[in-house]
This record gives sequence, structure tokens and C-alpha cells, in this order.
Amino acid sequence: MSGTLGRVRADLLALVPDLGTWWYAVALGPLLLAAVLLLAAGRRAAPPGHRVLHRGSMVAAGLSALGVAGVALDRPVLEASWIPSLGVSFSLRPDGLSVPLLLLTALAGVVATALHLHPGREPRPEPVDLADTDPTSPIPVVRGEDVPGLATYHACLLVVLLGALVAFLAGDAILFFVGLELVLVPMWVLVARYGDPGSDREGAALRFLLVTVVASSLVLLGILAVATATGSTDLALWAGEGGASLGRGSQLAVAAVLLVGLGLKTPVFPLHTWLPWVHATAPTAGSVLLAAVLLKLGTYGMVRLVVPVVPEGFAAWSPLLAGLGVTGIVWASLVCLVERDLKRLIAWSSVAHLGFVVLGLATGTQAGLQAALFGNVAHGLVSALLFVVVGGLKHRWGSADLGRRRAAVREVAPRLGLALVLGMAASSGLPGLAVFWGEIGSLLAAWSPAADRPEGWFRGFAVVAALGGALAVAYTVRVLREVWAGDRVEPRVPDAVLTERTALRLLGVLVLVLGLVPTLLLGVTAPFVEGVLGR
Amino acid sequence: MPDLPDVTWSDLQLPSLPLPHLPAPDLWGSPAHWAILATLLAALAGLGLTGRSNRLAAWVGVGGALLAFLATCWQLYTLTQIEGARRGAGTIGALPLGDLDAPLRLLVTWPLAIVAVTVAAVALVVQGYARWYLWYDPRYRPFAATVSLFTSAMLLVVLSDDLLLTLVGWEVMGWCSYLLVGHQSTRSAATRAASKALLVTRTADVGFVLGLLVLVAGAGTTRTTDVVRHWAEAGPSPALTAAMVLLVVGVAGKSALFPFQDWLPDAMEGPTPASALIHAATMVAAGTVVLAQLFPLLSVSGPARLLLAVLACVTMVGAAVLAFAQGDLKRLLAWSTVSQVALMLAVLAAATMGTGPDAALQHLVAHAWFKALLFLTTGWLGVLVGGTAMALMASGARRYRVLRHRFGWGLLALAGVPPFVGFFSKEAILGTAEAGTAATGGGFVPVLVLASVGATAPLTAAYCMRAWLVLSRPTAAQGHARLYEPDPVERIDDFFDEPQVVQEAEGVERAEAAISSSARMGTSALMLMTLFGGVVLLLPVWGPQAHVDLQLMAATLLLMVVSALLVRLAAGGVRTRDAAARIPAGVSLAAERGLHADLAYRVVVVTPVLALARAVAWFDAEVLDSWVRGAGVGSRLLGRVGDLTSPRRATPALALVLAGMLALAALGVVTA
Amino acid sequence: MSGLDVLFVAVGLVTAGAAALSVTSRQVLHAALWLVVALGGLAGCYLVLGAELVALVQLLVYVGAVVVLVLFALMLTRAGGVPVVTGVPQRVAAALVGAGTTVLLGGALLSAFGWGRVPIDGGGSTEVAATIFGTDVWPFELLSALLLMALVAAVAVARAPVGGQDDPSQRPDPPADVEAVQGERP
Amino acid sequence: MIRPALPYLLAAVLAGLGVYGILARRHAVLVLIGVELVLGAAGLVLVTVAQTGAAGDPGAAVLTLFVITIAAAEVVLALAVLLALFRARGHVDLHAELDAHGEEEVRGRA
Amino acid sequence: MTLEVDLSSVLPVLAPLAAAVLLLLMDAALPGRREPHLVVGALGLAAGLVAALPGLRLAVGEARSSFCLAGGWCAYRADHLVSALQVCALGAALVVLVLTWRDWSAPGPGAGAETTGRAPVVTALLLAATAGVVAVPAAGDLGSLLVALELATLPTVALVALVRTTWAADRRARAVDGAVALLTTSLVSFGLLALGAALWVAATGSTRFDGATRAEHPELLVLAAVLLVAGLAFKVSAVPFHAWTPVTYAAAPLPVTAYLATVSKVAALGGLVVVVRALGTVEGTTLVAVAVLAGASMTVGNLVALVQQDTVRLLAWSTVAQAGWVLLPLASLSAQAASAAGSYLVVYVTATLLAFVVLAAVVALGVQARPASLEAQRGLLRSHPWLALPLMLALLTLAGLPPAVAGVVAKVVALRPVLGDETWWLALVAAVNIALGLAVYLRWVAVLVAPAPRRQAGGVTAGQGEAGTGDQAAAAAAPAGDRRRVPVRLWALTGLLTALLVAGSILPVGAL
Repeated sequence: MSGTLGRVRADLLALVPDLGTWWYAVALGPLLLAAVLLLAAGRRAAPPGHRVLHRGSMVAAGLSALGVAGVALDRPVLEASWIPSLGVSFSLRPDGLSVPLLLLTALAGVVATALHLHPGREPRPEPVDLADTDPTSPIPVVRGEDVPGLATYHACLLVVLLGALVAFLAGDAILFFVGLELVLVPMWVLVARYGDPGSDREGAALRFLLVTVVASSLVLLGILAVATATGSTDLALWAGEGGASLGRGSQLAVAAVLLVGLGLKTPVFPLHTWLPWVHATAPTAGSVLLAAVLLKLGTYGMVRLVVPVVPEGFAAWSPLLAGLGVTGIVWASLVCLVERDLKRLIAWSSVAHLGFVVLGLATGTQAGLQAALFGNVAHGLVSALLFVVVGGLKHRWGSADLGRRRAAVREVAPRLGLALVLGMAASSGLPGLAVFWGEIGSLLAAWSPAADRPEGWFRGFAVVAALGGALAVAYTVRVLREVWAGDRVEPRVPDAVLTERTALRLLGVLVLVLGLVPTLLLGVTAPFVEGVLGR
Repeated sequence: MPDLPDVTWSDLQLPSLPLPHLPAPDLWGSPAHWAILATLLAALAGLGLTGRSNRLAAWVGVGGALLAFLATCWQLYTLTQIEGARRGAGTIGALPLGDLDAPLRLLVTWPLAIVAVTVAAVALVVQGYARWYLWYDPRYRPFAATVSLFTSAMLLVVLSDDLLLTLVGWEVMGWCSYLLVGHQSTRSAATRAASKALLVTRTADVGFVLGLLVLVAGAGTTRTTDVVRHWAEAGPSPALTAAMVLLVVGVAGKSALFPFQDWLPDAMEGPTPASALIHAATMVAAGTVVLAQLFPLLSVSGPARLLLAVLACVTMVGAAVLAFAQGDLKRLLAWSTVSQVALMLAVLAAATMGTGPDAALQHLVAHAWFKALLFLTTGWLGVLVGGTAMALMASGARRYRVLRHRFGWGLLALAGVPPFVGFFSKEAILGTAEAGTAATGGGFVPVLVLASVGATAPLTAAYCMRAWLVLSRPTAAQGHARLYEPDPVERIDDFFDEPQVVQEAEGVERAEAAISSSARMGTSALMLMTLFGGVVLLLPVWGPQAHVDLQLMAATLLLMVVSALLVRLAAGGVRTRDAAARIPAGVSLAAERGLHADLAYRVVVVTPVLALARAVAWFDAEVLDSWVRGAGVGSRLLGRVGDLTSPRRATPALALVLAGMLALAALGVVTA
Repeated sequence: MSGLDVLFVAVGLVTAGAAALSVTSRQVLHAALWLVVALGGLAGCYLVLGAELVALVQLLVYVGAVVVLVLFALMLTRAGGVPVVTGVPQRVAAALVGAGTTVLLGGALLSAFGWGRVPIDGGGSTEVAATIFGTDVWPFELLSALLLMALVAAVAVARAPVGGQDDPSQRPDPPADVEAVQGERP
Repeated sequence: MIRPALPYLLAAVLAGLGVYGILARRHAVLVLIGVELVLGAAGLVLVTVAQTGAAGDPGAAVLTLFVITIAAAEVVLALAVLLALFRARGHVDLHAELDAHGEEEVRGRA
Repeated sequence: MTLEVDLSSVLPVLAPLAAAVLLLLMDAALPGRREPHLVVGALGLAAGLVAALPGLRLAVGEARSSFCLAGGWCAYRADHLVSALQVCALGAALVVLVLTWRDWSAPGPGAGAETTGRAPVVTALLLAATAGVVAVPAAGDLGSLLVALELATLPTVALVALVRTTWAADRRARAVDGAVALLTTSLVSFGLLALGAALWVAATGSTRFDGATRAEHPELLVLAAVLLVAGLAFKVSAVPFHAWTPVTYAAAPLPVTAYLATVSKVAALGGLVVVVRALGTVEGTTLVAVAVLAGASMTVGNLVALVQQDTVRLLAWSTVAQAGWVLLPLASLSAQAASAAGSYLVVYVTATLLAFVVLAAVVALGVQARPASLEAQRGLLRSHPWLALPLMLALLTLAGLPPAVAGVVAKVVALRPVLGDETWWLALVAAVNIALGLAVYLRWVAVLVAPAPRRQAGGVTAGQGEAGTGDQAAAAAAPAGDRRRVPVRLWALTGLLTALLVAGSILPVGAL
């Protein structure tokens, strides 16, 4: 079977035109160009209508996705001197670790740009008589609309994508950092300006920004410490050295700083409190990008900057990291049982999923790392899917408060309902859908961690994580019971529109494909994992 | 009692027939692939591609099941052509997980192949039946797809040679049961029951997953045969015991053993085809399949066996008693399922390596036939009379002659009356348990199992008798019965019709009065299997068997007859001929509510967990988050303080300068 | 204790005493006059140390020009019309900081150079002059620019209409002594 | 022969007195006096270093001259500014509010 | 004793000086004319700039020097870093000159009365101060350092005090207040500097900076260095020597504030670099003082900047914070550290200048009563995108956030020496301050990005001239409806500086 896949891949590769490093131009160029054009267009007194902006942005994201696909297949290496005095080069070097995330980013980009932006509006009034229905309550518009600042909105989306792609592609630590930082301001604008007007969006945006900037600063410290020790900022060289040029104390310190920084971004348990706020406030596309791309930067950073670079330091911290990850799983799942805001609930479930990812990482085994990488991508897909659904529902309902009375989604919006069921099922680790393999892999790895990890602790973590898995089902059931099932059909809300359907289909199919054939992804990451831990 | 000769099972078995050696070309993978893929693809296609057409969805669902059935039959045939009758097959390729070997392979052996055929057959019947049963249901399409998926998952469990694949099938079934039970999501009872089913089974699955982790971690592979070999070679160890105990807990959840039993009767909220599928051949029986696959490990870990035996025996007897007291036929069948599945598991606990686990699988197969038949027939009658409560069902078998044999044969098989299929499987179980007793010299577990089985048999007979008495009660006005008899049911051609929304009312009416040919055919097939399925159990392909103790058999049959007569006697004075009416009302009510297990769940698990969740949420918002909020507020406050205290006069500024200088200088001198 | 030591102690005591009075005197004018004494004493110290040129410059520039300038400023600003000293707490703090400075500096210098005696062998005036016009010509040139600019700036600032009580139309004359400073260039 | 400790001590005392003068006085001119004392202390150290052989080159003495001259230049400008201050505010109190506007801004907010 | 004199290498100092003197002479010869003076001044600065440019190409170890002794010591020594600082200072001064062109060339309202003190004088002062700034980093001995520093400081005091005669009397008085604040601090700092210099000589036995290798009294040397650093730190506005900064910045005319915030800082850093380099040659010395100063400056500066309501004050406190960043690398006392600080300073100066130029343009627009207040700039991105975008770029550069990669690289460069030394506590303080700083600048950016408020008609009345900055009175005099145009020279400056930052972001040159 894998032989067939390999052949298929070879055939596909033969079909792809060999553009070499020009792929990068295709992948990054449209984003940059379109972002600039959109920004300029938004400045005009009479900006173009939403159709033009929306389509332009989608075309840019689509083109870029094509380019990313080309990059993923061709894997060209670009090396150019950038800041010679610091020894920093502009090097783009995709590998088994980054390719899945690149593709995920491109996909998330297409989805995010495809979704319509709607002007924030007040929550729909609740029917006075709860038993009765309120046929006059307005049905919200879910198609494209002329929203003020739409051009800037799309430009911000594209810049976020650009930054994330750069970070994932970067073969140089400083370049990675630049990419990491590039996403912050547009994301901030997205939340602060286009977020839910009913909540404190400025506060949430600022919270996001400050937390992630503290995180970035710590990452920068770590990067610089390693850079001064090794005398280079080349990530491949760092990984090759395996921390040889750092003493144990330095490794511990660097690992601590980097892990705290990246843990804030990921986010890992006690540093997670910003995430639900931001998710609850961000516009749907922002949530999609945040979940599918930005959080990935944290875990990617851990795998890229910590695991191979300061192995000794990482090994020392990994029991703590794993413990925090596991705590996060249970913690977030418990909160999900009582959370009243649906969007926040989904955000909490993200925390739980990333707990599994962190647990896998911390085990230090190939199985764990593979599972973590898989779980990472799977979480990106699933939470993007869920945020598309939940964001859509929130717009339709006027708020995501579960305490409000509303029509059963299954009755009034079956397409959204199906996507919700799929997403929640995947989120609770239903096998055959993507998340399962990451979770079970993490558990397997945690039960038999690497030789230098305390086995007893990790087994305990595995037990707790398994319990967390059961809690995930509990909150899934809760959501489906409260949102999906039921007999109310008023106030009516429209079902998924074309853009949502397309996005949901795209994500749903991928969730399913990855769940059914996990080897597709595991095969891509395996060489990298072997290279890191097989030494 | 006269001295009866000893008979071993092999004496009863059919002679091995020489089958012609025909070429067995395997096109594109093995039949196992086909069986699983056909149903899986049917599920996906049913969800994604059928659009709004119920007819297409029906074709897809039934077609998938048919294909799976054919594939499993073909698989039986191919097994006869293979030396050793074991056949492995790969799936999606090994997972590249570094040191951990995860080949994800399938394996077919004779017993499992027969189980697979049974599963596929029941699924096929259920699909055909569902098309009729949900004729006017706007959600027929997702239902059909879910049934397909469910079938696929069960087949995967049955055919899997990899613990991961087993887990996949295991969990998917749990989810599908959620969707099927909660099919009528507008009814809160259905949603509640579905949630409960999923939650209870998934909670127990934590044990399953952990047990699996232990096994896999020890063996370094997920391949079941290798795991079994590894641990069997290693011999009994605490780790193995722990793993098996955990697995037993997981199985207990899925199979509704005590203390997880309560979800199953509630799951009757689902549509009847779903009940038939879940409770006859698939999910609840999956534990039996898995433990049978791991039987060598179970047999060497005493505590796990003990646990399994105790749980199963308690459940077996208790459920049989509760079944008797139910006021709803479907719930009676549900409790009966609980009891019967416990029977299968109990025999696994009692069996030794000498006898092997096949008696459990035999009972699984037998149970699949008759329980599916009973459920589907009950559903049919339910449609005709508008509910499944005993009061509504009364005289059903008299009013509708077409149902009479279906009910009668099904109940006879359930009670284990010869020559029905249940008789053979029960005898196999009794024999195996007795063999276990003999092998261990009267060990606690086999004795317990033997005693419980012995006790369950008459109890089963009793509730079967009760049901039959109610169903076959002479109708109050025989004239009415005549009215139905000339043309008992109308038929509809469901595979070529499409219910129209505008004709919904008419459709309902028709469906109430009519049965489709496919549904009728399916139940007929099941009926036949109930009668002749014993032949399958007598095939020479089953593993080493215990001998049959004719004395025991006779004693059991005698007990059954006695209990049936007692029930008849008890029913005598009751107008409805319902023996359960003799039970005090309070007891009866408690029994119908599953002895308030719900309350226990809520007190023991749900309330504490929710309280913990609230505490956690509060802590998170008020304490953990405070550092973020505090950072914001604090820095602004500090800034304000700094702004207000920053000198705006020259002299204080100079003081700051000089004091700063002094401090710095002192610092410099100290650190120099 | 050599004669030079005794001499220095004598001059030093005078200097220190005058300095102390100049920073404590409540009379503004007295303070300025005590400063004259202190700076003069300092020049004396230089003389004792054998640096005649520096002593001379000190006398000329400070006593002759700066202090005169200060006195003029005092008169022009009508003695300021403000309380002379700050409140007690600040004075205590000031004393602490001052004492700290003394301790720190004295400690550092004494610990570095000890209590021993050394001969006075500084270069003569010619050497200093040679250095100024030879080696240190660059800072010297810059210094001349500095003085020029200070002068220009002082004139401009003093003449600038600054608002407040001042009426822009009545521009006062610049301080008459500015040129005097310029004249004292070494 | 001389004990360099003596001039150093005097320099320290002068510097301390100067610092005290700077901090304890409100009158701008008196603050200026404090600064002059500190500068005097610096000069004394320099001269002592130059004259007791601690310095390798005669730059130390020249530096004293530079310090004195710079001080003079500063005093010139300082007095001009003080004059301007006096004309603008009617006092030369260094303890007076210099940033009334900012203060008012802050108070307005608080 | 022979002294090699190479006039071409000291031309960056001499050219502005000569121009200043020429200006004063011209003032005598051509009373009443203003433009020629400014042209001469600009030419002088430009000549200095051009003369300093070749220094940028120097390799490591090479230097353009003058006033050299046979032993290899030079009183003036400009290597690559120093030349870069000089170019930066001269360029920034040129920008300030252009910024202030109209102010200083325009006649006042009364016939013959001048708007700004005496325009030729202020120009001369600016030139002289710049010459001092340029001379500081090249100083080879304490004498040159002290004199050059004072040359760089004293004229700025006068510049603060010399304000437009058209301003309200109260406003002019406040300028004097600002001058007093600057003056007193600079006086005391000079006292410290002098003491430090004396101790330095006592410790090393030489006034020359190459003599430090044979320090006989290391503890004395450290004390001297601390005093020198303390004396210099006031100029760079490091905490606790910063108190004058907000007062003076808010009081001085906007161009002068810009000058203080940019060119003056070069002098301070130049002095620090000289000291640190000299100290770096001494074995086993550390300067915790610099680390403490850096940490305290950035923290206090950012915290207080966070609550400011006036952009000039915000920039003042941001200067304090940025001073911490400039000082940060110097905590490690290495040659690399000096370059790092220099690089950071260059980026900082460019960004700050850009911010001030845009601020001046906004003031020139005169649409609000208090154009420098933060609220007045709400919605600037909508109303004047081509002003707001450069301003945002400048702010992001100061914050160190992409797309202003130049700022990121500057932060990277500044942090590297600290991490090379593994001074983790300082690194962590810096990390926290990146976030704090971001909050500061993004608060401003958020105001720019926010939707514009509804402007009530006639909200501005003439006479509300007490607000923060420069062309206030004139701005207030204009009725609200009359939207004045931004002068071309401001556009040119904005464009130039933006181009510099953008170029630096695309192709960051990194360390010097």
C-alpha cells in the first residue's frame, strides 16, 4: 500500500513543473502583493465592493496555496545572504516538519479568506415568551456584505499568512523569529477592529498581543543565546550540533526560556488563559487562523528550536512539560463542561488538544514526536473546522452564549449541524478522524517514554490523559445536546452558504482522509523525526 | 435421573465435507478489505453523495451491506482453501512510529469469519428493514449511513489483527451508537439516552485504552497476534494482570456489564433497526470478540478472570430478573440482551486454554440471529400497534399472524429450547463452563459461572414465557382478529419508491399498515437462521470443545420447563396474561427504572465531576488569569505612579541624579 | 609630618571651612563670598602642591571672573527672593548623600594611594603649556569654540523675550561681565 | 615630600560639601556654588595626581585647566538662563514647579 | 613632540564649526537676511556629512585619525563605528535644520522682529552643538571628551530657551523652565563627569584612553567609570538621570525636542562607547552600573510612557526607555557591544526623527486645538494615510515588530551581547520590556488606526495656545475648517526617512 502511495507521489512529482526556488515567489508573492494592493485600495475614498476584495483576497490565497503545494512537492532550498554582519541568511528550507504545516497554513488561508466578514451587530433579541416563537426576529445576512474596512481585513489575513509561511519555511532562526513576529500586528488588528463588538475586543486584542509578544521576546532570548553559543543562526546547523556547544546549565536555561516563550504561544497549561478570550472575540477567520496557524507556531518552535537544539535541557524539563500538558488536557476539558460561551468552549478544547501534542513531544521518543506532529496538524484542521461552524453560528445567533434559547442546529441548519458533529467527534478523538492518531500516539509514547525520562511519571500522565479523553467526550456530548439536538425551530437561522460549505467540505474531507490514512502525514514527517531522534 | 452417556461436542459436529478446490482469485485485496471498505464507503457515500434522494441512500446502504455480506461469505470460502485457515492482510501500511511497530493488519480465522458473516448478514437485514421502518423519516439518509459505518466498525473489530484497529472499530461503534440511539434528536429522551450510552461506554473505555497501552508497551508492537505471543511467553505478571483487568473494565462498559449496565435499556429510545443492530450482533458483543482474540492472555491472568466472572454473573442473573419485570417489550429484550451478553463473557472467564473461547463466539452468533429477529419483529409490531409497551403489544401475535412464528421462534431460541439455535450455543456454554470446573478442580470462577448459567436458563425461560403469554393472548374480540387475517399486511416496494413530503400523511398511514418485501424477507431469513443456525454451530471449524453433559442438559431443560410452567400459572389469573403483574408495583417500577442506577451515576460521577469543573473554571478565571490581568492593570498603575512621582522640580531631579550616582558607584565598588 | 603637609593641612582646613560655610550660609551674599574664600583656598592648595599655573588660572578665572559674575547675577535677580534652603528632610537626605559621596570618594582614593608620602615632581608650567599647545591642541581648539558659543548663547538667552513677568518690548542688556570671562582664556 | 592622602581627603570633603550644597539649596545661584565645589574637588584630584607622580603625562594638569574653563563657560550660560528665569517667573527657585503643564495634565487625569 | 594633523579626517567636526563661525560673521555683515544663514548651516552640515562618509568603508581596526603622537595615540580617531555615529548625527542635524527651516527663516509679526530669538544665533548654536556631538565619539583623551561633550550640551540649553516670540508669554516662560531643567542636570552631570575624569586619571595615570590597560587601581577605575557613565547617562536620559527629559521635551520647540531626542543621544552614546571601549581593554572589569541603568531605564520609561496622553511626552518617555536599549549591549563591555549599541542608536535615531517629522507635519496641519495630544490623532490613518503610515512604521520600528524588520534586527543586535555573557536577569528584563514597549507604541498605533471621531464644528478656537508643542499658536489660530497643507519639505523628510527604514527592513545591514 505504501509502495503504491510512493508511486503515486512520484507520478505527481513528475507532473509538477520544476520551478525551483521560483515556487517561493508563487507562494509568497501573491500574498505580499495582494496585501499591499488591498491596503492601498482600502485607503481610497471609495474602496471597491466586497466582491472584488473578497475574490481578490481569495485568489491571492489560492495562488499562494498552489505555490505552497509546489514548495511542498519540490522542496527547493533558497539561501541568500541577508544580514551578513550577524551571519543571518535569508534561507527558506522546507522539510518534513514544515511541509505539513505549510500546507495547513495554505489551506487555512484559503478557508479564512473565503469566509465572509459581517459587520458586528447587537445580539438578536430573545423572544419574550420563551414557549412561543418569535417569527419577526430578523434573519441575519450570511452572504457577503460591504463592511467598512473590508480591504484592511483581507490584507491583515494575508499578512498573517505571509508571516506564518515565512516562519515555517525559515531555515534561519532570526528569519523564523521575524515571521513569528510578523503575524502579530495584523492579528491584533483583526481582533481589535473586526472582533465581536459585544465583548471587550480592544482588551482581548491587547491581551493577545502582549502575551504573544512576551512569548516572542523570550523566544528571541533563547534564539540569541543559542546563536551566540554556536556562532550561527542556521537552524540546520543547530540541529546538527545537538547542543554540543552549550553547557548543561546553559541548555537548561535556554530550554526553559524557549519553552516558556513557546508555551505561551502554544499555549501550555498555566499560560493558556489568553486563548479563550481571544478566540471568543476574534472574527471567524481570525479564529481559524489563530487556531490553525498561530498556535502551530508555538509547537513548531518547540520541535524546531528546542527538541533538537538543546536536547539535554529539553530532557530535563520534559517531565514538567508533560505534566503541564496533561494538566491542561484535564483542566480544559473540565472547563468545557461548564463553559457558557460556545466559541470559548472550542478554544478550551484547543488547549486540551495541544496538551496531547505537548505530551507527545515531551516523551522524547520517535513515536511521541510523530504523534505530536500529527496531532498538531490534526488540531489545526479540526479546530479550523469547528471555528468555521461556531463562528457562523455565533453570527447567526448574535451571540455564542449557550444559555440563550435558540433553534436546534440539526433542525434548521443541517449542514452546519453535520459539520459540527464531525468536528466535535473529531475533537473528542473519534478514530477514523484526524485527532485520534495524535492522541493515541501520544498516549502510547507516554506509556513508554525515552530512556532518560522518568517512566513512572509519564505513565501517570498517560493515565490522566486517557481520563481527559473521556472528559472530551463528555463535553462533546454536552455541546451536541445543547446545540445540535432539540426540537426548537425558532428563531430560524440560515444554513451554511456556499463559502462556508466549501470551507467545511475542504476541512472535513481532510479531517477524514487524515483519520483514515494517517500514514499520508506520518510518512512525510517520519524522515525528519528520524533525523532528530534517530541519532 | 437415568445415567446418560457422555457426549463430546465433536461427536455432534458435522463431518468435514470435502469441498472442491476451486480457484479463489483475490482481486484487489482480500475479502476482509472488501467487507470493511464496502460498508465504509457506503457510509461516506451515504452522507456525502446521495443528495436528497432516500432511494439512492437506500441503495447505497443496502448495497454496501450486501457487498460486505458477499465478501464475508467469499471469505468463508477462501478460508477453506487455505492451509491452517488463517489469513492475514495489510491495510494502510504500517504507521511510522519509530521503535513502535504498528503494522495495522487484518487476520481472519474460522470463528471470526463466521462472526463476520453473521454481522454482515444482520447488517444487511437491518438495512433492508430500516428502509421500510424509516420510510417517512426525513433523516433516513444519515441513519443508513451510520448503520453502514457501524457495520464497518464492527467488521473491523472482528477482523482486526491490530490492537489499534480494534480500538478504532471499538470507538467508532460507540459513536455510531450515539448517533443511532439519538436518531430522533428532537426527543429529549432519545438525546439523553444517546448521551448516556456514549458517556458510560466511553468512560469505561478509559480502561480499555489503558489496558491496550500496557499490552502494546510491553510487546513493542500493536499487532494482536504478536502481543498475545509476547505476553503468553512472558507468563503471568502484574503488568499483564493490570492490563487485562483494565481491558475487562472497558469490555464491561461496552457490553453493559454491571455496573455499567444502565445505558443499554435506555438505548431502546433509538429506532428499532438500530436497537437490533447494536444489541444483536455488534457493539455489545464486540467485547466478546476482543476478549476472544486475547483469550490466551485472559486465561492466565486470574484476577481479570475473576473480575470478569463476577461482573458477568451478577449481570447475567440480575438482568434476567429485571427483564422479567419490564413493562415494555423492547426493554425486556434489552435486559435480555444484557443478560445474554454477560453469558458470553462469563463463559470467557470460565473457559480454559483447553476449551478455548469459541463457545462465547458461538453464542454470539446464535444471539445475533434470534435477538435481531426479536427486535425487528417487535419493531414491526410496534409500528402496527403504535408502541412497544406490553399493554399495547398484548395479543399482537394473534392479531397479526405473520408475526406469530417470528415471535415464537425467536423466543424459543432465546430460551434455549431445542432444536433452535440458542439451545446449541447454551449447551456449548454449559459444557465449556463445566470443562473449566473440571480443569481447575472446582475453581471459584468456573463454578460461579456454571451456577449462574444454570440459574439464568430458567430465568430466561421465564421471561420468554411471560412475553409469549402476553403476545399470544387471545384478543378480546375475535371478530377484530378476523378482520386482519384475510390480508394481513399490505406490501410496499420501498426500493423503487420515494416517499413524497406532500404525501407524508399518506406515507405514514401506509407504513403503518404495510410492510415492505425487503423487511419481510429479512426477518424471514433471520427466522430460518434461528431454526437452522444450529447447523452453523455444529460446523467442524470451531475450536477445541468441551464435552456435553447430557445430565446437565436434561436438568437445565427441566428447570426451564418448570419455570415456564410457573409463569403460566402466575399469569393465569391476570387479565392481560402478564405474569409480571403479580410483582408489587413498587418493585416493578424500580425494575423498569433499572433499579435507579441513573441516580447512582449522577451521585457518584456526574455531580462531583461537574462540581470539580465549576471549581476549575472559577479558579482559572479568577486566579490563573489574574497574572495576565494583573500585568495589564499593574503596569498601568505603576506607570501612573511613575508619572506622578517623576520629579518636576529641579532640586528633586538633582537629588535623583546624585543619589543614583551614589548608588551606582557603591554598586560598582562592591562588584568590582 | 613634613612642612608641606602642615602647610597643606592649614590651607586645606581653611578651604574646607569656607566651603562648608558657603553651602550652609543662609545669606546668599555671604555664601558667595565664602565661595571666594574656598576657591582661593583651593588655589592655595594648588600652590602648595606646586602647580603654580593652575593656581593662577584658578584665581583669575574663578575668583576673578566667575565669582564676580555670580555676585552680579545675585544682584540682578535681587537675591532671588526665595527661601535659601530646602526643608529639613531634604537637607538630611542631602547631608547623607554628601557624606556618602565623601566616604566613597575618600575611601576609594585613600585605599588606592595609601597614606604614604611622595615627592612633588609635577611638570613645570612650560611643560603644561607645551602640552596645551602641542598634544592637546585638539581639545583646546574645541574649547575655544565652546567658549565662543557659550558667550553667544548667553547673550542670546539673556536678551530673549521670555514672557512671564517680562515684557518683550523691554529687553534688558546682557550682563556686562560676559566679556570679562572671555578675556580670561588661558 | 607630601602625603597625597591629604589633598585627596580634602577633595572628597569638598565633593561631599558640594553635593550637599546642590541638594540642600533652593536658590539657583547657591546650587551653582555647590557645583563649583564639586568641580573644585575634581580639579584638586587632578592636580594632586599630576604633582605627585601618579600621572604619566602632564595631561592631568591641563585637564584641570580645561575643567576650570568649561566651568566658566557653563557659569556664563547658567547665569544667563537664570536671568531669563528670573525675568519669566520672578524668582530663581529651583524648588519651584518646572512642569506645571504636565502636572496639571496628570492631576486632571487622576 | 610632534603631532600629526590630518585635517581631512577632522572635517566632520570642523565643517559645522566653521559654518557656525561663518554664520555669526554673516549675521554681522548681512543683518536682516535669514535664508543665507540657513543655507550656510545646511552646507556646513552637509560638508561634514560628506567628509564623514568615507569612514563608513573602514575595515575593522582601521581608523581615520588626526592629532596623533608618534606612539600611536591620537586625540581624534574615527573608526567605522565612530564614522557611522558621526554620519548619523550629522544627518539627523540636517533633518532637524530642514524641519525648522520655516520657523527660523520667517520674520516675526512685528516689522523686523524675529520669530525665534536670533535666527543666525540658533542656527550657529545648532551647528556648534552638532560639531560637539560629532567630536565626542572620536575623542582620544579625557580632555577632548569633556570639552566636546560640553560643546554638544551647552548650546542645546540655549536652544531650548530660545523660542518663538509669537508664542504666548506663558508658553515662552515654560520654555525657560525646560532650559533650567536641562541646565541644572547638565551642570551636575558635568560635575560628576569631571570627578570621574579626575579619578580616571588617578587610576590610570593618564588622560588618554589607551592608557587604561595598565590600571594600577582597578577599584578606582571602576569608580571613575561609574562616575563617567553617570555623567554621560543624563544626556542619554537613562533612569535615574532622566527627570529633565519630559519637562524639557514638552517645553522646547518641536524641532529642538527632535534634536535633543536624536542628535544629542549620539553624543551621549559616543561618550559611553569611548569609555566602555577604554574600559574593555582592562582585564576583568565589569560594569554592573550600565546593566542596572539599562534595565531601570527601559522599565521605568516604558511604564510611564504607557500612561501618557500627549505624544511629545510619550516620545520623551519612550526616549528614556530606548536609552535603556541603547545602553543594554554596553553592559558586556566588548567591541561587539559598542557596535551593537551604535547600530541600535542609528535605528532609534531614524525612527524617532521620522516620528517627530510626522508630528511636525500633523502640527502644521493644525486641525486640532492640541495637535500633539494623543486624542487629536485619532483616525489619522483614515484622514491622512500618508502621514499615518510612516508614523506607524516609525512606531513599529521603535517597538521592534515586523513589518519594521529594522527594529527587530536592532533589538536582536542589542540583545546578543547580553546573551553572549549569559546575563539572564538583564535579558529577561529586556524581554519583558519588549512587550511593555509594544504596549506603549501600539497604544499610539491603535489611536491612529481607530475610526475618526465626529468632529464638532468650531471645536477649535484661537487662543487655546497652551498645548504641548511647536507651532501651537499658529496652529490654533487657524480655523478648524481650514485644512492647511503639509509643507513639501516635511513630505520630503518623511519620504526620505521612511525610505531609510523600509530599506533597513528589507535589507537590514545589522551591526555596524
